Amino acid sequence: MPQFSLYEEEFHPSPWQRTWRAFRASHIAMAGAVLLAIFVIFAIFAPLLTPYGANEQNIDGLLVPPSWMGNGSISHLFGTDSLGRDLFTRVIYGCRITLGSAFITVVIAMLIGVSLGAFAGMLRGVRSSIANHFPDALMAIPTLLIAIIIVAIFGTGLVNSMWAITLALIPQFVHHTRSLVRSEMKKDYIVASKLDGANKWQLFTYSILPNMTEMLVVQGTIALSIAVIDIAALGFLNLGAQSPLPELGAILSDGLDVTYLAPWNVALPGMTIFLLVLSINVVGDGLRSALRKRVNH
Amino acid sequence: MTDVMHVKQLTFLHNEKKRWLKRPEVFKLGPIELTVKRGETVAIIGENRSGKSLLAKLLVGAVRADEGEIEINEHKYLAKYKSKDGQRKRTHDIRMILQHSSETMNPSVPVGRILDEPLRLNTQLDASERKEVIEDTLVKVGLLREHYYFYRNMLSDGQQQRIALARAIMLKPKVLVADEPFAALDPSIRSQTVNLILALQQELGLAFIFISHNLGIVRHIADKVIVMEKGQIVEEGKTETIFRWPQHTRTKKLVTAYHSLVPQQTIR
Amino acid sequence: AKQNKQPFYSTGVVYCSESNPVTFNPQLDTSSTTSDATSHQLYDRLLDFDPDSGRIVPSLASSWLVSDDGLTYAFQLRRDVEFHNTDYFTPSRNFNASDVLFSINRWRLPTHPFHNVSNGSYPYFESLGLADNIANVERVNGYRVEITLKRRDSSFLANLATDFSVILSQEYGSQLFKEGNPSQIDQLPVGTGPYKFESFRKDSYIKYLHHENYWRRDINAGVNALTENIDEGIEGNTEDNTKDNNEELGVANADTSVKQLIFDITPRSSLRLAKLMTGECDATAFPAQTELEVIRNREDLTLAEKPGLNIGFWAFNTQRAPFDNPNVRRALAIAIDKNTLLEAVYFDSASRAKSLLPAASWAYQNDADDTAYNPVLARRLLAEAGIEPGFSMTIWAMPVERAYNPNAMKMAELIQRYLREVGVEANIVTYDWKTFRRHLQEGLHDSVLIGWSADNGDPDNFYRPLLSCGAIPSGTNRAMWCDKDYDRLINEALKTEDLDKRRAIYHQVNRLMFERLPLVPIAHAYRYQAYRNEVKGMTINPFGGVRFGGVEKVL
Amino acid sequence: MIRILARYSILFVLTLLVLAVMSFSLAYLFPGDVLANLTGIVPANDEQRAALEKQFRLDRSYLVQFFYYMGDLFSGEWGYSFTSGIPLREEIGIAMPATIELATYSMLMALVIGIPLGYYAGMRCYSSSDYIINTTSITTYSFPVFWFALLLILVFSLQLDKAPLSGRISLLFDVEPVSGFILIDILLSDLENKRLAFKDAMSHLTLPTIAIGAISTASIVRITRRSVIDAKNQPYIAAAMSRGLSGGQIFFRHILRNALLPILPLMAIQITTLITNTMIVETLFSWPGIGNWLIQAIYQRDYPALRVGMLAVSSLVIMLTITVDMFNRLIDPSREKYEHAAI
Amino acid sequence: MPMLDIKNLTLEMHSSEGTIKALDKVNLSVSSGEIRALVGESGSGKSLIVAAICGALPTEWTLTADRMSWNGDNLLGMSAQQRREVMRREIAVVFQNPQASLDPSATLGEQLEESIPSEFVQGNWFWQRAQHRKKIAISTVHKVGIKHHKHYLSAYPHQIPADIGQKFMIAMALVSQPTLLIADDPTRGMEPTTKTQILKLFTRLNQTRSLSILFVSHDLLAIASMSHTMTVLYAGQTVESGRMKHIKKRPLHPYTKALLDSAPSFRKDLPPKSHLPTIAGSIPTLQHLPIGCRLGPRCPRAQRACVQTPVVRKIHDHSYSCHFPLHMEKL
Ligand SMILES: Nc1ncnc2c1ncn2[C@@H]1O[C@H](COP(=O)(O)OP(=O)(O)OP(=O)(O)O)[C@@H](O)[C@H]1O
Ligand SMILES: Nc1ncnc2c1ncn2[C@@H]1O[C@H](COP(=O)(O)OP(=O)(O)OP(=O)(O)O)[C@@H](O)[C@H]1O
Ligand SMILES: [Mg+2]
Ligand SMILES: [Mg+2]
Repeated sequence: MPQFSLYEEEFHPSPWQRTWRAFRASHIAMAGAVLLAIFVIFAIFAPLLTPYGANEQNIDGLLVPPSWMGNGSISHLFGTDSLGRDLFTRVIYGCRITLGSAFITVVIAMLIGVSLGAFAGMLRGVRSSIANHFPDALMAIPTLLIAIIIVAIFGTGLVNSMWAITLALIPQFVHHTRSLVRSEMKKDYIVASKLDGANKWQLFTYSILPNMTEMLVVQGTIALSIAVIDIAALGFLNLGAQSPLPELGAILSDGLDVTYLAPWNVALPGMTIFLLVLSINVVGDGLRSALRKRVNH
Repeated sequence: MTDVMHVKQLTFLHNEKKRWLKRPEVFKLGPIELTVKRGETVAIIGENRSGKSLLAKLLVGAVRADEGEIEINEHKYLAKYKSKDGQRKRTHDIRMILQHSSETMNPSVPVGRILDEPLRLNTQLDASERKEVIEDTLVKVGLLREHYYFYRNMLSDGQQQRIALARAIMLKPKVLVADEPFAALDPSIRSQTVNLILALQQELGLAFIFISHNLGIVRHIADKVIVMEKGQIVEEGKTETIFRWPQHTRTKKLVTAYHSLVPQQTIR
Repeated sequence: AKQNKQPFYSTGVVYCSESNPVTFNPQLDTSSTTSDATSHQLYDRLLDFDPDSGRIVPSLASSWLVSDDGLTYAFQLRRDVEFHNTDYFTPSRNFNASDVLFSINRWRLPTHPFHNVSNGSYPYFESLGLADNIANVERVNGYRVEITLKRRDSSFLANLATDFSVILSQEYGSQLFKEGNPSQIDQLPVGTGPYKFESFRKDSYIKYLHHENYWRRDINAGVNALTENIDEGIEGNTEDNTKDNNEELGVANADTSVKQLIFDITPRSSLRLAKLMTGECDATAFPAQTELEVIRNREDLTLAEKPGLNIGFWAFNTQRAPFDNPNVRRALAIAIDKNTLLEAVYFDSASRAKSLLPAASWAYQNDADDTAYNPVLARRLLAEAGIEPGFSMTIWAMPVERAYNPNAMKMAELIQRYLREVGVEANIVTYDWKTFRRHLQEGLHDSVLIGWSADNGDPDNFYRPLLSCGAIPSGTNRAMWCDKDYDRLINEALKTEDLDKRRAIYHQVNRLMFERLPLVPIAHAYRYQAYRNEVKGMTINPFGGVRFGGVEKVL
Repeated sequence: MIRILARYSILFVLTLLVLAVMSFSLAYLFPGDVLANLTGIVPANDEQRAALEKQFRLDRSYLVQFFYYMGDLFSGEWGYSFTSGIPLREEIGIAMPATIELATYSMLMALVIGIPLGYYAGMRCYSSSDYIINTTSITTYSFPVFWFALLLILVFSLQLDKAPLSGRISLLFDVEPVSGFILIDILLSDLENKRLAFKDAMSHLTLPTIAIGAISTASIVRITRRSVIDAKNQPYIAAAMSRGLSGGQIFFRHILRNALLPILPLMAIQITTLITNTMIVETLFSWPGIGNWLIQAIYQRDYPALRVGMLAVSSLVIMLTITVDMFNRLIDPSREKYEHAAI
Repeated sequence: MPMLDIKNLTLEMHSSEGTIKALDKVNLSVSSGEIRALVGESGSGKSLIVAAICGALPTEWTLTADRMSWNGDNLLGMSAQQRREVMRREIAVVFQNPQASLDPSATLGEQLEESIPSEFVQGNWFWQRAQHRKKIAISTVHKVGIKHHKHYLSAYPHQIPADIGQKFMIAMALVSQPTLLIADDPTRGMEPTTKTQILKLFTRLNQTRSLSILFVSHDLLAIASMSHTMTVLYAGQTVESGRMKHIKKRPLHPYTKALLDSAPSFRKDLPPKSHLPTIAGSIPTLQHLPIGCRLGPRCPRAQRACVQTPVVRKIHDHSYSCHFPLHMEKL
C-alpha cells in the first residue's frame, strides 16, 4: 500500500506541548508564572540575594521605614523590624521557608495521597468503601483543628505544622486520585491493557499514571496555595513556625506588635503572602484552562 | 481446516455482585456452543443488546463467565476463572479489538508505548527487539515507522483502527475477535480496513470473529454467520445459507431488512 | 464608632485589661492583673495611698493611733460601710471589726478556717514575713481594732495600704463555711468596694456592677480633703470633713456615675489600643511603648504618664550550676548592652536600672555601681570559670506584657544575640503565664526575664520579695537567691526608723548586690495609662493598680 | 431513597465512632501524664494517684475506658476545662453557636452574592464584566484570611471608625443566651434598648462576616462560573437551543440545574474551609467562638478542652458535609452512574 | 426555489495554532419535499454544516456565506428571536450523539414535552394542557418505535441504552412537525431491522407530509434506498452534488466513485472475500490540509493542476468540482 507522505514532516505537538502553548497564550497566566518564578528564585537563592542575615539584628536601625518612604534608608529596601532586622531579607527568607515548606508538604501529601487513592480506586467491595469514605470524612476536618491537635501532641514548630497540613491535604489527593482512577478504570483502554495481560500494578503505572499527571499538576497548585496560606496562618497564630524563624506568617505576627509605629511590618509580609498565593492561583488557573482547552480541542 | 477454538457451555448470568438493598441487573447469556476453524471468518449479528459484545468479551476473558469452557488450540481454559498463566497463554492465542478503537488508546501514551505493552508483558524480548517488532507491525498494518512516536490525538480514526489491529496481531494470535470494527469508520477507510484484515488473515492464518450490523460486509467476508437474540444463539450457518434461507424469525427479519435496503439493481 | 454616642454607652466603662485574674482575692496573688481586677474595684483596705502624693490616707479605718514603741496600732473603723448585695450573698450587717479580724487572720493564722482555702498561699505577706511579725490582732469593740507587732516595722502601715490587704466579709465567709463551699469566697467575691462582682468569663470579660450604697460617694473629693490630716502620720479623724464634702458635691454625682464596669480581657496590646481607638474600650492597661506616640498624637485619647515603681530584670537561677558562680553571672551581665535593650524593647520610655530601686523611691542611689557592656571581659571571665564556648543555657521569657518588661520575648532574642557573641548559646523558653510561673517556682529555669512592680513605695517592698531567702518559697525570688548578709542587712533596715540611716543600709545592700549579682537590673519603666477623653476621674497610681471608683463617662 | 438515607446514616455513625476513638486516644497521645491530662490534677503521692486512677478508671482496659468515655459523652459529662474549671459542655455550648452563627452568615453571604454573580459571569463569559468579576474573585480568593481581616480592621475600624473590631456585642449589653445566636437572643430578650443592642450586634457582625464571607464568595463565584460555562458548552444546551427553546427556558430548565449540581459537592468542601477561616477570624475579632476557644485552649494546653472541642467541631463539620453530600445525592439523578460504592 | 439554500459557506476556526478553514465554500440546498443525503468521511465537516444551519456554532468562529437562506430569509442576518422561531417551528435537528444531546438532569419525558410547541397543545387549563402534552409525547414516542413509553418517559438519559436515545432524539425532532428535518447520522450503530423502521418512517413522512429531510450519514445503503439527491463532502469541500440516480450511475468525482465502490452491497459481481476497491491514504486533519483540491494527495487521477482549487462545474443539476472528472468521455 503506497504511502503518500506529503504531510508527514509536519509538526504534531505532544499533549504537554499543547498545554504549554495554550498556557502561553494567556497573558495573565504568563504574568502569574513570571511572578511565581521570581518567588521561586527568591526562595532558592535567598542567601545570595539578601544583603543581611535573616536574624541579623541591627541595633542602630530599629524600625527603619521602607526606602520609598520619606525617612527610609536605601540600605534597607523594605525597612527594618523592631529588632533592626532587615525586612527585605526576612521576607525573602520567608518566601524560602514558607514556599519551600509548602512545597515539601504538598509533595509528601501527594505521594501518600496518590498511593492511598490509587489503592482505594483499584479496590472493590467493602474495603474499597472504607478506603473511599474514610478520607472523605477526614477531608471534612478543618486544617486548623488538625494543626491544633498536632501541636497539642508534638508541640509547636514549623515541622509539626507541616505535618498537620500534610495530613489535611492528603484526603484531597486521595479523593481526586481515587475518583480519577475509578473513572479511568472504566475506560476501554484499561480493558485493552488488561487483555494484554497487565496486572493492577502495571495498569496503574503504565496506563493510569500518565493520565494522572494533569490532575496532579492542577491539584498540586491548588494544594500549594492552600499549604502556603495554612503554613502562614499557623505561623501567624503562633501554632507553627516560631518567632525568630523568618516564616511569613510569623513575621507578620511579629509585626503586629508594632503595627501603629511601623505599619510596613504588617503590610509587606502580608502583601508577600498574598502575591505568592495569587501567583500560584493564577498559574493554577491558567494551567487548568489550558488543559481544558486541550481536552476540548 | 482444523478447529482452533471450541466453546462449550459458556454461560453468563450477571456480573453484578449482589449488594445490600440493591437489585442486581439480570442478563443471562448462553449457554453457548461454538466452534471456529483455522482461518475462518465468523460474523455475529443480532439486534441491539442481544449480548454480542458480551459474548466477545467472554471469549477473550475480559469478562468472567459463570460457567463453561473454552478450548483454543488444544489448550483448555475454564471461562469461570482467570488464572495467571492461563491468562498469559490466552493473550497469545486470542486477541480482541474493542468496539471504540479510539477509546482503547491511552491518550497520554505514545503509540510505541501502547504497542510495547503486549510484548513487554508476554514475551522475553528486550527493548530494541521489541521496537523492531513494533515497527514491523506498524508497517504491516499500513502505517509508518514514525507513528511509533505519535499520540492518539494526532491520528485519524482509520489510523487508530490500524493501531488497534496492530496491537491485536502483534502476538500472532490464532483467533482475533473484533467488536464492530467497521462501524465507526467511513466508507473508504472501512474498505481499507477490510482489505487489511483479509490480507492479514491470509498471511497469518487467523481465525476472525467479528460483530457487525453491516450485513453487506458480513456477507462479503464472513464464512459463517451467527445470529443472536436475547443472549442466545438462535441460528448459525454458512453465510450464503443464512442470507438465502434464513430459518429463525429474527434472522428472517434481519435479512429482509437488509434486502429491503439493497435495491435489486446493479450498477452498469 | 458613631453609635457609641448613644447615651446608653455612657452607663458603663470598659477597661481593656491584659489578662485573666488568677483569683478574685488579691491576698492570694501578687500579679498586678489580679490586683487590678479586684483590689480597688471590689474591695477597700483599712488605709490607702493617695494617688498623687503617695502618702497613706484613711480608708475603712477613719483614723489610727501608733503607740510610742511603734508596736501597737489602733484603728478606728468607719461605720455605715455596706458590703455588696449580690445574687449569691445578701449582707445582714455593715462592715465592722470582725471583718478586719477575719481578713487579717485569714493570711496570718495557719489555724484560721479559711487559711488553707484556695491553696492557702499568700505570697505577698509571706514574702514580707508579715504574719510572723504580728503578735496579735484584737477587736477592741465593734469599730475599733488593735494590732500588736513583735518588732518595729516602719513599713507596716504601708503594707496595710497595699492592694493585697483587702477587707473581706466575715459574714459571707461564715455563710460559705456553713454551706461547705469556702473556696467560693475567692471566686465570687464580696467586698465593700465601689463595684460588685457580676460575672467572669475567662479570656473574655469580667463584669462588675455599680455598688449603689458605696460608702464613699465621691472619691476624689474625699481623698483630696483627707490629705492634709495625714501629715503627722499618727492620727487623723476626718470623718466630719468627708461628710461635708459629700454634701457639697454629692448631688451632681448621682447620675453621671457609671452603672457597669467591664474588664475586657485583651492580651494583645495592639488590639487593646485598637479597641481604645474605636471606643470599644474606655481605658487600657499597659499601652505598649511602641504605641505611646500614637496615643499622644490622637486627640480623642489621653495618655497619663508617671515614673513607675517597678523594675525589670534578668535573674539567674543561683541554685543551679554554673549560675551559682558570681563570676559567671557577672560575665553574662556584662555581655549584654543594657542601653540597647532600653531602646529596642522599651523604646526609651524607661530609665536604666542600676539597683533594684527606681528613682522615684526615696532610697534611690544615684551613684550605685552598674555593670558596663564589655564582651571581651565577659569572654575572659567565662573562660576563667571554665565555661567552654558553645555552652548553652535557657532564657525564660515571660509570655505577658508588663510595664517593667513590655516584650520579654524580644528582649530574650536580643540577649540571645549578645550571648552568642561571647560564645554562649541561649535557648528561649516560654509557656503560658500560669505554667510559666509554676515552672519558675519549681526552679526549672537557668535565667529568666521578669520584673516587679512595687505595691508600696517602701524600699523594702523591692528588696525583700525579690531576693530574700524567705521569698523563695513564695515564688517572688526568681533568682532563688539566699544570702545571709543580704537578709541581715534588709532586716536591719526595716528596724531603722531614721530614713538617712536606712538609706545608708540600702546603699550597702546595693553594693553587695553588685558584687554578687544574683540578677541584672535592666530598667525602670514609666507607668502609662491611656484612656478616652470621655472618661473623667481616672488617676494614675504609681504603685500599680487602676481604680474605677468615682470614674465618670461623659459623651 | 431510603437506601441512600440508611447508607449515609451508617456512614455518619461510623465516622463519628472513628472520631470518638481518635478523641479518646488523644488522652494517651498528649505529652505528659495521662491522669494529669485528663483531670488536671497532679497527684501528690502514689496512693492518691492510685485512687484517682481508680476513680477515672484508668486502671481498666482501654476498651472499658472507651466504653465509659462514650457513656460520658452521651450523658453530657464532657469534663471540665483546666483553666476555667467550667464544665466543657457549658463552654462549648456558648462557643459553638457563636461560630455557627458567624459561619452561617458568611455562608449565606457567599451563597446570596456568589451564586448569582457566578451565574452572571458564567453566562457572560469572556465579556468585560466577566473579566472583572473573575479577576476580583481570584484576587479575593488569594487573600490569606488573617491578613484580609487585619486589613478590614485597619481600614474600617481604625481609619474610618465604621465598625467595632471585637466581640459579638458591646459588653455593656447583657444578653441572655437562649439559642446561642446573638441576633435571635436579642430579639428574644427583654432588654430595654433592644433596637440599640441589635444595631450594636449587627455592627459587630459586619466585619468578621465580610472577612470570612468575601473569601467564600470568591470561591463560590469561581466554582459557579466554571460550572455554568461547562454546562453552557454542553451539547445538550446546543441541542436545546436548536429546538427553538427560549433563553429563559434554556437557562432555568437546563443550565441552572446542571450547573448547580456539580457545585453542591464542592460546597461540602467549602464548609471545611469556611470553618477553618471562621476559626482564624474569630481570634482576630476576639469572637467568642469555638475557634478562639480552641486556640486559647492550645495556648494553655488545656487538654480536656482540646479533646472534647476537637470532637465537637469535627462532628459538626462532618455532619454538615455528609448532609450536603446526601442532599446532593438525593437530588442528582445521574450521581448513581458514577458512584456506586458506599458503605 | 429551494427551501434551504446555502452558497459558499465558509467556516474559519481560530485557535492558538492559527486559523483553519474547516468548511471551504460549501454549497448545499434542500428543496421542498426532497430528501437530500449529505455524505462524506468522518471529519469532513458534515456535523459542522448541521450546526451552522441551526446556529449552534461557538461564537468565536467566523461563519461566512454568500447566501444562507431559509425560504428566502437570510438565516445569518436574522435576529436571535426570529431564528429561534424558525428553529422551533420549521426546522428540526437530530444531533449525532444522542446521549450527549439530552440534558442529564431531566427526564426524557420532560424534555420531550418541552419541545412541543404550545400551539399544538389543546386545553384551557394547565392540567388539561399537561395531559394533552403527555398524550402527544406518548404518541410520538410510539411512532419512532419505542414501546415501553412509561418506562422510558420517566427515565433519565443515562439510564437508557444508546439506540433508545437515538429514537428519542428523532421523536423530539418530529414532535414539532417541522418542514425540514436535519438528521445527523440517526442510524449509527442500529441493527438493520430498526434502521429500516426508521428509514421507512422518514420516507413515509416525506411522502405523506412532504417533510424535507437533510440526511447525514455514512451509510450508503441507507442513503441509496431513500434519498432523492446527494451531496458529497470531502475535507470541508463539496466535491459533488446531484440527483442520487445520476451520481450512482455515473459519479464524476473520483472520490464519489471510491465511496460508492467501497460498499460491497452495491456490487453483485464482487466475489466474496475479494479486495474492495479503495482510495489510498486517509483524510487529512484540519490542521494540515493540502492546498488546492483537498483530495489531491490521495487522488489516483491527480495531476499538477490539482494544486489549484477546482471551480464548481455544473451539468444540469449535477455539479462537481474536479479538474479531471470521470466519465466525461461519454457525455
Ligand atoms: N459485564 C456485564 N455485567 C452484567 N451485564 C452486562 C455486562 N455487559 C453487558 N451486560 C448486559 O448485557 C446486555 C447485552 O449487552 P451487549 O453490549 O452485549 O449488547 P450488544 O449485542 O453488543 O448490543 P449493541 O449491538 O448495541 O452493541 C445488556 O443489557 C447489558 O446491560
Ligand atoms: N469544537 C471543535 N473544535 C475544534 N475542531 C472541531 C470542533 N468540532 C469539530 N471540529 C473539527 O471539525 C472537523 C469536522 O467535524 P464534523 O464533526 O463536522 O465531522 P463529521 O463530518 O460530522 O464527522 P462524523 O461523520 O464522524 O460525524 C473535524 O476535523 C473536527 O475535528
Ligand atoms: Mg455491542
Ligand atoms: Mg458528525
